[in-house]
Amino acid sequence: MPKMNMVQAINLALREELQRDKDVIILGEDVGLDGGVFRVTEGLLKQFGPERVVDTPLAESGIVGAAIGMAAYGLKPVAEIQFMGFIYPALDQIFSHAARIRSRSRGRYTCPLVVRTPYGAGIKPPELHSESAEALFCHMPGIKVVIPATPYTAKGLLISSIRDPDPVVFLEATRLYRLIKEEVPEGEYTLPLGRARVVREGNEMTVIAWGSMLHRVLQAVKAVDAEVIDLMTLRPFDEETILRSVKKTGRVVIVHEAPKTCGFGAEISATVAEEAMLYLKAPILRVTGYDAVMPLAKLEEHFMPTVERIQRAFEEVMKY
Amino acid sequence: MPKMNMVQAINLALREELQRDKDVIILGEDVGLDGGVFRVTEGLLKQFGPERVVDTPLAESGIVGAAIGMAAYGLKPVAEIQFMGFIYPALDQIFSHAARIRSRSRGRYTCPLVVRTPYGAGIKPPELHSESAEALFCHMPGIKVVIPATPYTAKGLLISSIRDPDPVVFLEATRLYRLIKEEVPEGEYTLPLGRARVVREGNEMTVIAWGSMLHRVLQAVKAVDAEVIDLMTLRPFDEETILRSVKKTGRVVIVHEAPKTCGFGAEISATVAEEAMLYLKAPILRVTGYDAVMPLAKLEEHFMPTVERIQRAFEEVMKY
Amino acid sequence: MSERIVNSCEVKWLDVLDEKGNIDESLMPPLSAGEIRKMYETLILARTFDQRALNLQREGRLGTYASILGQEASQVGSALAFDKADWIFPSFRESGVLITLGYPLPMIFQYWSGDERSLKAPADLNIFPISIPVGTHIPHAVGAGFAAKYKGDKIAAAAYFGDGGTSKGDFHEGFNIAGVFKVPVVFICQNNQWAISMPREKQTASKTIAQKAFAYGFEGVQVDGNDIFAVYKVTKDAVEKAKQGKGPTFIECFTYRVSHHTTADDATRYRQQEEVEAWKLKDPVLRLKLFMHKKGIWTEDYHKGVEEKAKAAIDDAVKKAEAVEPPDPRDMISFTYEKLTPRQMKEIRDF
Amino acid sequence: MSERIVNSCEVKWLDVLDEKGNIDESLMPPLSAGEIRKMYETLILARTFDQRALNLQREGRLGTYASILGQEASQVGSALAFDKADWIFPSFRESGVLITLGYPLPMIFQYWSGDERSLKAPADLNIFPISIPVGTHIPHAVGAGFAAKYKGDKIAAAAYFGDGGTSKGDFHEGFNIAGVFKVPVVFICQNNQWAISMPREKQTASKTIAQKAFAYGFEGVQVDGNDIFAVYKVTKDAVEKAKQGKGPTFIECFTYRVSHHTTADDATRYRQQEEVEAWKLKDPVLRLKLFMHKKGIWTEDYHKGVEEKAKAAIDDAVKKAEAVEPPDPRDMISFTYEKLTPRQMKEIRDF
Ligand SMILES: Cc1ncc(C[n+]2csc(CCOP(=O)(O)OP(=O)(O)O)c2C)c(N)n1
Ligand SMILES: Cc1ncc(C[n+]2csc(CCOP(=O)(O)OP(=O)(O)O)c2C)c(N)n1
Ligand SMILES: [Mg+2]
Ligand SMILES: [Mg+2]
Repeated sequence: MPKMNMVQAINLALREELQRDKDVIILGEDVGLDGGVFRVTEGLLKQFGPERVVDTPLAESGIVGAAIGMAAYGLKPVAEIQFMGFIYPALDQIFSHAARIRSRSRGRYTCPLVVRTPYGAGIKPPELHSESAEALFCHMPGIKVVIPATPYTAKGLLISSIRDPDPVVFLEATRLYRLIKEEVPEGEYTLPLGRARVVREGNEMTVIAWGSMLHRVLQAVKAVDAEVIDLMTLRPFDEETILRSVKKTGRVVIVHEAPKTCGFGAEISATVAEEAMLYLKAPILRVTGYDAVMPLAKLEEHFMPTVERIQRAFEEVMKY
Repeated sequence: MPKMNMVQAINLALREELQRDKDVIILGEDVGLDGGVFRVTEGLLKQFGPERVVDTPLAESGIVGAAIGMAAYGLKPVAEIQFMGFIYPALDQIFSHAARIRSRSRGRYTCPLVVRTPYGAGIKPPELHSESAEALFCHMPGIKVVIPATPYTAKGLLISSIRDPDPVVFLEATRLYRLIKEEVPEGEYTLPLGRARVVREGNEMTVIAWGSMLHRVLQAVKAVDAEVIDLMTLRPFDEETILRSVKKTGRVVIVHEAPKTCGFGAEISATVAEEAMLYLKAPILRVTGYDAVMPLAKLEEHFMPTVERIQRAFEEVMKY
Repeated sequence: MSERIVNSCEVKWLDVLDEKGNIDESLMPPLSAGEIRKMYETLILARTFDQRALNLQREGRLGTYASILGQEASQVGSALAFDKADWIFPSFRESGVLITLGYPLPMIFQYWSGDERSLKAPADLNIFPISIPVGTHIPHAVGAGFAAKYKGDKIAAAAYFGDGGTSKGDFHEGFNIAGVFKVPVVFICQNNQWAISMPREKQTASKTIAQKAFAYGFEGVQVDGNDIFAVYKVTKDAVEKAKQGKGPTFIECFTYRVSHHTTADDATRYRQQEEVEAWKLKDPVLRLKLFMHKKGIWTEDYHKGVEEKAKAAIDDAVKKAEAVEPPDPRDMISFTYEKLTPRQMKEIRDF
Repeated sequence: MSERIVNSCEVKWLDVLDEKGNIDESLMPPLSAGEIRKMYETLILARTFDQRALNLQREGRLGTYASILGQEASQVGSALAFDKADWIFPSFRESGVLITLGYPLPMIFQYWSGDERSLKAPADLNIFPISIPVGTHIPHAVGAGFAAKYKGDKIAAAAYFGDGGTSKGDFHEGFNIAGVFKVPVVFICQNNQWAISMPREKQTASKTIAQKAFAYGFEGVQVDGNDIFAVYKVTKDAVEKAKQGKGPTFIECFTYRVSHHTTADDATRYRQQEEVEAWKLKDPVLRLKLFMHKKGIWTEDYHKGVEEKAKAAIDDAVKKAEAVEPPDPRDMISFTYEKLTPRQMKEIRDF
């Protein structure tokens, strides 16, 4: 089986879905001839032509808005937003329309749309190229949110997202694009949305992460008996897997890159505090980015949770 | 002292600030001649003229974007967005710019901007006129979020918001606009941002709410020994007051109108689970809107937490 | 080295039928007497609907309602230019469009009483649910047109919006994308001179709204929106053009909102009654009536019959709308996704 | 009843200086020899900066950098038309503008090495921090211009952006608001024919970008962006006009991005080298040089001196930039609000 990095795995998923289903089309800035600024869509224009791999004007709201119309008409558009910081102008289309077309039309129209965008820090880019704003989408009914942490899961989750009848925001950690290689099968396989993955079994604490932070967590847990959960889908999220683990371990540490306040860690913590309070041995800790604007290159590394900060949280919960 | 409803109290705050400070200006759709669709800005055009009470074209991103430029230049703009559902097109300006001008320019430029908008259900309007999306703003560093629940606090908080050197999203519950009257002093008084208000003292549980839900909570608590906190400022929120109360009561119920997942209740719950776990006697419960799109008139009442649902939560926490 | 003109544009105005009911034969679209009667009957139906909606609202039997009074010719005339296969993206002030396209009348009442089920268009109509956020549906029409072109379907997409809608960023992004990809779409602006309290001259400094199309490399035309023949003609041409693969057209229907913005509004706060009175003289229904009278296809009897039929249809629609069972509260949750989420499965048990 | 033209617009093009260094005397703005030398020297400084930035990036001493090669006349020529009191809102590809306005050179290097402190403009310059999200700073310039007018300050605001930026909704909303309120603002589009891999013709279907101003009721002019005299002239006129209360102007500088989009980009993937070569012949610096040579104010010696001075200034700037102490990690938290929040007070203890 070929070893692939995440860029290759996502590219393969797109390629296979384009091939399988004529209703799948790709659109976005520089996705065609340029193959996307991260080369995720490399070669797709050549293989599928400009009708299916569409370079658009520089207009994020227009891109998502047009994709909503395409999806309602019967296509399965996969829109790329070049960096997550540039999805903000499309929030109105995502919140006011993509999320609501099904309920507004009582199922007459749907929005089988995927919005792919690179997120998170790690490549020392200019401002607004390192956002980790997943929680915003998790608050909005009608939207699904998927964040893969590995090439293998990226492919399976992206295929599921494309086939999903509802709008999915699919976030790809820039930091991971070329960081890890693993075996990724060619040909169809899917991973169900809404299910988490227990990456490592353990008994003394449950550590929950997604995307690039999963890898920091895996570095950090080496010396502790921790169960590690890769959440993969944030909305709807896999409460069952989390609660099962928490009931076993009694301790919870949640790690994310986004600022702490109202990050998705809050939702996980609140869910545990609501559903498994009696099993808890220790405070639920969140290790997160700071309540601050993501800085530029020189301070970038200081913003993200470090292995040390994560380990300090482990020590803290083990005090109980 | 005159008795006023919230519309009058807010109008008075605007009037007094316009009078006190020539740098304060008001802008938005229909805020001038029409006095705003809720008449909150009634009479201000006549008193202060079209240079200071500015009817704008129908362009929310442009309104907020221009207001950011005005604020940087030295004015203190108070922008009105007609309904919270129409703030989504301005999220990019709020998140990418208003929130960051200070940190981006290392303090050279600031953004003393208030964005006022009516929020929440209760007046059976068309779609997107009943949003309660406060949590989105609470996740964004650089923004402050204020939600008054009474005419008196509305006036004091709005004056503080206008004078605050950072951008404030000021949310006014449409349901409350004309619901309650109370004594509101003419002349200057301010309430500090970031401080909650204990509305009712109690010992057996802490109930936290804001805006229109506070009044449902006050109806619901009649038969229980509950401490009720009106949060007033959601970002930055008053952890101290909450934790002090929780440490006393050991039980927490949070009530909000927004959908549950990733609502601001999650942040409060997570903060308590992090900081006061050992004091807790019961699961932390959230009584919230459903994870669904806010419905139109015929189903509106079904969406919001009812007194019965809130009381059920009280019974539930009292089981422990 | 030079100072020279590198491009220029002209904005065309069209009217066919004047206020006295005279037409310019050379501009008149080919229409049979039957078709003209259909126009008249649809105008009357639309106006009857509108009056009834206003009455029902006053009686507390309907929620907030946005009147189309004065705009009937813009709406009916343009809507008649579309086929059932075309995709229509309306805003909230398009009852006349919906009626013309055959949207079930009871459902239109149901909508204004706050019932989402009314937005589920019948299977044979490609009508998108009404967009409440102004102008934001423009890119949807562009996307649908794009998709139709991609699939080889010979249809047109259309977006309806107001003069206020032209100030929105999505107007710009949608128009620009439509121009670049020569999408088969017709943009129809109901310039009714007001956006709530904002008069047209303060909404934008451009002399016409139609000229905004020049920015996107396609044609914009201003048409007398109270002249049903002119509106029909330019829309028909635009629809044909779209179907021939010649790209988008922007139509500005120059008309007037005779009533308040909605039943929640009081227009006397911000505009002069003289202005309203002047526009009432340009009434689109009267104008067609005068024309038909001259042609001998309008009589008092004919008119009475039309009105009675309209009234009966509206009576029936109101009865049906009011007989509809209230919606199931579970509906508000169960249409969020194709399948309920685990959390929603718990939530729905509240009902 | 009629079909008639109700409005029209013409888009003007201006160039003064041709590729051989000849000028049209009748169009030439009044400039002393000293001012012309200043232009040349600033162009050379900007180009020297650009080359050095590209080199430093290659050596790993700078982060991603966006070259201005080919656009120097557009940037320097326009920036020279402003006073210190004017408010400038740049995008990321405006090093030439910043240099012309006197932004400290070390800070520009510091910016591209990823240090926010460089965006704190010196107190005597009203330069807003660079906007990374394309086009979204246009409304800021409009707001600042609005505020200046409100306060009675006789200044102009200016926004710089690219051809790609004209597709954004904020371009539209900002332009429209500027037109309605006759804001003293100058909009300067650096149409360098590319937005990363998107060629100008696919960015929008309008023949010129300048014509987009027509949609907002004010003037748009297309100018040869490689002709520093023409750029200076139209900008100067626009600035005067703004200060006289006559409202906004839109200037399209027709130029070319000779280099890659940024150092992270490889333009050979999407464009033909011939196109680049053809544009190199239109080099803005060469053109001014030929003119000055003809006028007898350019000699090899003079040029050498200019280059050396530029090199020395850049050497010094690099040295200073690289000597700057690394930022304090606490900075990333402490500038979020005027005062730290209680939560931030805890967070900042991590450092
Ligand atoms: C994005 C957005 N902002 C504000 C509103 C509130 N609002 C509803 S209708 C309206 C005016 C619309 O004017 P126009 O586009 O001319 O349409 P008309 O009402 O005249 O048909 C406004 C401001 C809205 N619905 N959507
Ligand atoms: C809103 C937004 N979308 C996407 C990007 C990514 N991006 C950076 S520059 C660029 C192209 C800009 O083209 P243009 O406006 O012509 O300016 P130029 O780079 O040619 O100077 C893109 C797409 C961005 N910075 N902002
Ligand atoms: Mg209107
Ligand atoms: Mg460009």
